[in-house]
Amino acid sequence: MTELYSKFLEFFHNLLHLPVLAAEKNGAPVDHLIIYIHWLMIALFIGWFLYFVYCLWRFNAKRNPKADHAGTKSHMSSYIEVGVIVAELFILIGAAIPMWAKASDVTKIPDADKATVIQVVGQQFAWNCRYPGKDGKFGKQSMTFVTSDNPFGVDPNDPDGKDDVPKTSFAEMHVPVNKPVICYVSSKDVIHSFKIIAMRVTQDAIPGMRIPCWFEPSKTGRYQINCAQLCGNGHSTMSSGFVIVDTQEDYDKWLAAQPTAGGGAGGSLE
Amino acid sequence: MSDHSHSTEAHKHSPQEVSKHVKIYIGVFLALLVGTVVTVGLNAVHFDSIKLTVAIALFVAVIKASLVACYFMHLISEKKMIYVILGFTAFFFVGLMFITLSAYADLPANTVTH
Amino acid sequence: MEIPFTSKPRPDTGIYNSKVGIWLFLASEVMLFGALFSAYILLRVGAPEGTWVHGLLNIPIGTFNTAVLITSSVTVVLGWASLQVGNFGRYKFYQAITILCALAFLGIKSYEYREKFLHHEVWLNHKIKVKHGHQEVETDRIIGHLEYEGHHQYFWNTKRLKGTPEEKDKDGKVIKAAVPPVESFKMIPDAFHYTMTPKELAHARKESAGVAHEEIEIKASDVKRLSAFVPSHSTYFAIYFTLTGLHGLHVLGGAIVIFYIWGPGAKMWKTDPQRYMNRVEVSGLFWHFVDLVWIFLFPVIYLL
Amino acid sequence: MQATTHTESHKGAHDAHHHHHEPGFLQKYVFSTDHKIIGIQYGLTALAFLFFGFLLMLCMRWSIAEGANAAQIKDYVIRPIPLVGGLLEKLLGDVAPKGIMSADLYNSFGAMHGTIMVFLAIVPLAFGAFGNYVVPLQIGAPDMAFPRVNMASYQFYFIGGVIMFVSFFIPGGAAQAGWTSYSPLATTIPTHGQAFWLVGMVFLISSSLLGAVNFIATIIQLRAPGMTWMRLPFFVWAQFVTGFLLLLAFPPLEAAGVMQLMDNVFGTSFFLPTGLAVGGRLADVSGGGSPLLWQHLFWFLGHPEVYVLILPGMGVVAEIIANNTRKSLWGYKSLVYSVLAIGFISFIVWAHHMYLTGMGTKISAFFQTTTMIISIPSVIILTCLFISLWGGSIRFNTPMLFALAFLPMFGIGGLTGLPLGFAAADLHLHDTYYVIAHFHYVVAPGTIFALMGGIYYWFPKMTGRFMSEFWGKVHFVGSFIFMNVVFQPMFIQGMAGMIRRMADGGLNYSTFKNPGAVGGLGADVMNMHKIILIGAVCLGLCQIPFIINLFWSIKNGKKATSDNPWGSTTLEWQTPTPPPHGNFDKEPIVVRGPYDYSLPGKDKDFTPQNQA
Ligand code: HEA
Ligand code: HEA
Ligand code: CUA
Ligand SMILES: [Cu+2]
Repeated sequence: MTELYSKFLEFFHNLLHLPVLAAEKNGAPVDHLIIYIHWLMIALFIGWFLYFVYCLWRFNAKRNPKADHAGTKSHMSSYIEVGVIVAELFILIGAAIPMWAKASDVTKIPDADKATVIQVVGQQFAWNCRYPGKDGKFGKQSMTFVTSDNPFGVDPNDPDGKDDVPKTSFAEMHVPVNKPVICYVSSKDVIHSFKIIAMRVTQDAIPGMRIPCWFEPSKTGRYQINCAQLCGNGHSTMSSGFVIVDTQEDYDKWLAAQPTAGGGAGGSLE
Repeated sequence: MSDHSHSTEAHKHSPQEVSKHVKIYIGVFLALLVGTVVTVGLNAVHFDSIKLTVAIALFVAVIKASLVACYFMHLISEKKMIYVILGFTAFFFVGLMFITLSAYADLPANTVTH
Repeated sequence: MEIPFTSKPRPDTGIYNSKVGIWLFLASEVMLFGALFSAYILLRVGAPEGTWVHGLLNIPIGTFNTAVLITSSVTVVLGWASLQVGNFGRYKFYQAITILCALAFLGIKSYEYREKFLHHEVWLNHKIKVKHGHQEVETDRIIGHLEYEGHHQYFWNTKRLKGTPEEKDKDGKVIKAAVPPVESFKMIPDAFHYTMTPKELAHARKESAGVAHEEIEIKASDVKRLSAFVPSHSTYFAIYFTLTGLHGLHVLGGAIVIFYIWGPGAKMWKTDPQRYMNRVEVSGLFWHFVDLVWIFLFPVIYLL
Repeated sequence: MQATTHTESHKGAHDAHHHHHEPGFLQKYVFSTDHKIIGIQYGLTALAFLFFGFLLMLCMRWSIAEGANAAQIKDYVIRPIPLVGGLLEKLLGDVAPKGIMSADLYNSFGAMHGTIMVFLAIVPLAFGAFGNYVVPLQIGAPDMAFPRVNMASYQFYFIGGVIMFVSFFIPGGAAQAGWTSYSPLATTIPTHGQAFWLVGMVFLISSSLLGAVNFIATIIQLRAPGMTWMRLPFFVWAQFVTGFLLLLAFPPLEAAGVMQLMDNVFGTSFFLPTGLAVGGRLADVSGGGSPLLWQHLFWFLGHPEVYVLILPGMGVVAEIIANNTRKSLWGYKSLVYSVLAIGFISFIVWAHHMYLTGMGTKISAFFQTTTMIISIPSVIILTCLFISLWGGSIRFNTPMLFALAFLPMFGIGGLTGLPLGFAAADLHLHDTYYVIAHFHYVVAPGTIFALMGGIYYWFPKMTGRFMSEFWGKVHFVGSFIFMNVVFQPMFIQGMAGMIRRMADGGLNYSTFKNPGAVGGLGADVMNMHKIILIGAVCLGLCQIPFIINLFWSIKNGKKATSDNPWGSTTLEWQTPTPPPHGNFDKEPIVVRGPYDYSLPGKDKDFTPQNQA
């Protein structure tokens, strides 16, 4: 039964052209929500469409030369219509409630200490990111420190910042598999939108704000990062970064090899 | 045209009525001046709580505004249609102010501004 | 067919056309100023430390201006009441006061604007000593008048210090003369700063009353930012000028309409007195609304 | 027919009354205060802008399709736009080098396509043109309540349009920040297009505000005797609510526009936060502003605005359906209450455009709820229209075909609004072509079809002649097919992750370019660009019969045999054709509801509102 159901889901996944999903935990609820709503939409559409076509056929002027002033008078049919409206209301509102349960799943940020925390900063027209380094703490920061070579607005005097691993205008951003990734997204110039289609994650990057979003990659690989908000004439070229999902070991190795803000190589969180 | 017009005579008030109104206008005028002085005076006091200061200042302003609206603009004895229009407006005005502000107050957990 | 209810009210609604029109228009005005007020609140709540200006406006003048506007409001309604009893002469008199008040309001407002444009704030790269009241404090931000080559200056900003090169058109003719860069200028500092708490500020103001200010020579190379009290100075002045400017435009517009009805348009009193009274009433409603906006503006931007 | 005879005599009377000041051409057609002339002015200007907006879009679709093409040609070569490429280079200069569309030009065209379509084409056509022409007639009024304000409102619109149009030709071109003009982008782009956009918008907003005041006052005050609220044709109700939406939603955008203008011209920081580093330099601004404030104020207008785009269309469709099913509308009261409910709720759903800007769970729950709630009155309206078909005697003339097609098209557009209304689903769909497809289904095959139907329907009233039925049907069938060819694939593209406002059609993250990466656009998705381009070109071609038909029929169309050729019940058909200045010779007295078709016991199958 459940297997049949998941086949069914998969069928709709393909029918709707939903892209590959590489983050089961946070992405599946999104996909399912989209699929459920489309069931509702398809059902409503087909129901009404059949009725519509029937009307056009049954009540065209040739077949029915004399119209009935009030239309459906028989109580039966108006009951049916009222029933349909009530059902529609019910589905719209009733379906909404369980769907929210899922929606809040998607937005509830997991614990930071069980996750990989990264800062992401958009700029025209590239992405920057920053890892907290060995101590697991980011250096203090404030928008007032933002300059062209300090996209994160890091306080230059804060010792916590020395072991941070910044990657400016990155081509690749590495994360470990099967562990939540929390991205604090912001921007230093205009509004961008940090989107990884395969992870079903999107968050607008708004200057002056640092907003968390999360995903949990469930497959290693190389995934496209996009900018989904118009940000100027290079908007379309800003879909040029990638998330590389590594195994934990590969990730640790990679991080250890990265230069830190204070000079020297980085290191894993542990 | 005939149909609507005969029922309404000129829209004038009697002199007694008007002189009564004039008294009210003068009264409101004085009240507004007093209100202004009160607002300025309160400001000199410097309450410790900024919230209290704001609340009092706005309270006085609301009273003054209602006086103007009710008496100078005759809202106190206006026709229903005007109330309906203003009712809509009030609804949307409150929506605009209240929802926008609450949107700012409710950000995702751990969001940092500035 | 002619358009009905231009002067007499429609029986079932009880109002004439232009009254519905003006109330609808005022409804949209409510939303316009409502949006600006909510912008004000958000900017104020979101202002970073030390950027929200307060206590710099001239309260006595603002209070006086408020009284002027309130007076104009009562004369409008008194003028209308005079028409109701057929006293055209008294109406003319009251509306004349209204128009004068409107002009006075605008005049005073312009004077206040000018005062602001003459005032400057300078953000310095390092701290210097200034007198606040009797106290000497160290600060890197001073407000006050700016003097250069013996004159008070308007509208100066950081760019002005750097000067601008000559501008030539295609044929090499000079279209804009070069402005030489500034090496140093004088500030006559105020004995207070808007970053103080209201209490401190009032105190410093009181203490410094009558005390002569010493001029401070400031090198352009020490300046991080310089700005007159113009909209770009801070979000406070941005919203201050936007709100009062827009309100001022309403005052101007209202005054023009009232003047038109009072002067050139007064012929209608002879031909269609009912419609004339309607016009006076409708323009009055607009005028009261302008007054009403000011009633909120005044405490919000002058006092809070 | 009785109406005709009494017309003749009254035409005479009218002329006699007016002969002492026969107005000149300028007075009669350019500076007219007659609502019918103003309506036609609005209509022609708006249609011209509709066409212009479409041409912009054709250029953009070429640029997008080239994205798909370039990968198959070697070295990603982009070819110039055929036919107009050279012209663009001549007219606009650097932004169209060698007739190739630069990203700057793409963004300009995109922003202006949205702006023109919404503010200069559909609103003026639906509200300005149809509202002006039809509403006073339908309520039995001699004109609008404030005819000179009405003229001013058209003139403001015209000036706004000219400013928008001129902005294409200034150095750097027109606004580039999308029709939504999000700050800080709108402020940091160094060209002056945005300032023109804002000034143009101030004029357009003022025009709409004047129009809205006028419409509402007219409907409240100038209804003929006996025309009670519940006897108003549904079209009038729709316009009434539309008027309120414009009246109360536009001012906040006007305020926001003024603030953004201050940001752009006077260097303020209303929408600019502290610490902005643009183009590698710290911006020289005070900071302290809020980019989200712009979005709130924009969408506070933006959402009611979309109902401004659809409600008049629904009104037109209701009129046409009642007339061509020859029966009363089912559930007139539910229709009225639904349209009022839409009006109310549309003011409290705006932030569903902003789910991804960082919104707490409480606020997003609020907006999700209101968004779901607002779809209910839309469902009720559609349901009523559907049930109205039952028991009818349906005539398939051109207006009716457009009106009928509106129903499933709006259905598709509306239903696809539902997944967007859920924050979690919107996470994936936001700013993709799914959104583009959603709203184009409501505004293009939706509203445009409704308005096309309206043009065919009221044409005989305006001119006394019909438009050609045959060419009308050709226009309909072609438009119907190609609208779907254009917009249906966009759902799939969007679902597959195609992001909007991409000058290269997403080439940069297609699997053509990055074969190894997951989440890029596949060849199937990219190749749909070409189908859409062909569809869009054909869609344009299908409009040619319409344009010719429209102008040709004014003089040469089949003559309408009476003042009421469709056999309609509403008042606009109970006047002479075309209606004289002042509309009615004798004030109509309304004695019945708007849709008394096929009343039992009557010999005709329609009973006009002013007949016992
Ligand atoms: C006329 C215009 C119009 C209309 C009517 C609507 C109607 C709706 N819209 Fe849409 N919308 C837009 C125009 C419109 N929208 C535009 C222009 C944008 C994008 C702006 C931009 O970003 O640039 C947008 C974007 C937009 C978003 C933001 C998406 C995003 O950016 O991520 C959302 C989210 O909630 C949304 C939701 C809705 C909903 C729930 C409705 C509901 O009101 C719909 C209710 C209708 C129904 C539910 C249909 C009922 C029909 C049936 C039941 C019958 C079935 C029919 C047949 C079988 C024949 N819309
Ligand atoms: C009312 C609104 C409206 C309408 C009607 C349309 C109509 C169309 N739109 Fe538009 N569109 C928008 C509003 C609208 N659009 C908005 C708001 C955006 C977002 C902009 C942004 O990103 O900021 C957008 C964006 C947009 C995009 C996405 C661009 C991008 O993201 O990069 C695309 C892509 O294909 C598109 C296509 C089309 C097409 C093919 C039509 C067709 O349906 C057009 C059909 C019209 C015709 C075929 C012309 C008919 C002409 C006549 C009948 C002429 C008669 C003339 C005389 C008699 C003089 N539109
Ligand atoms: Cu960054 Cu689009
Ligand atoms: Cu919306």
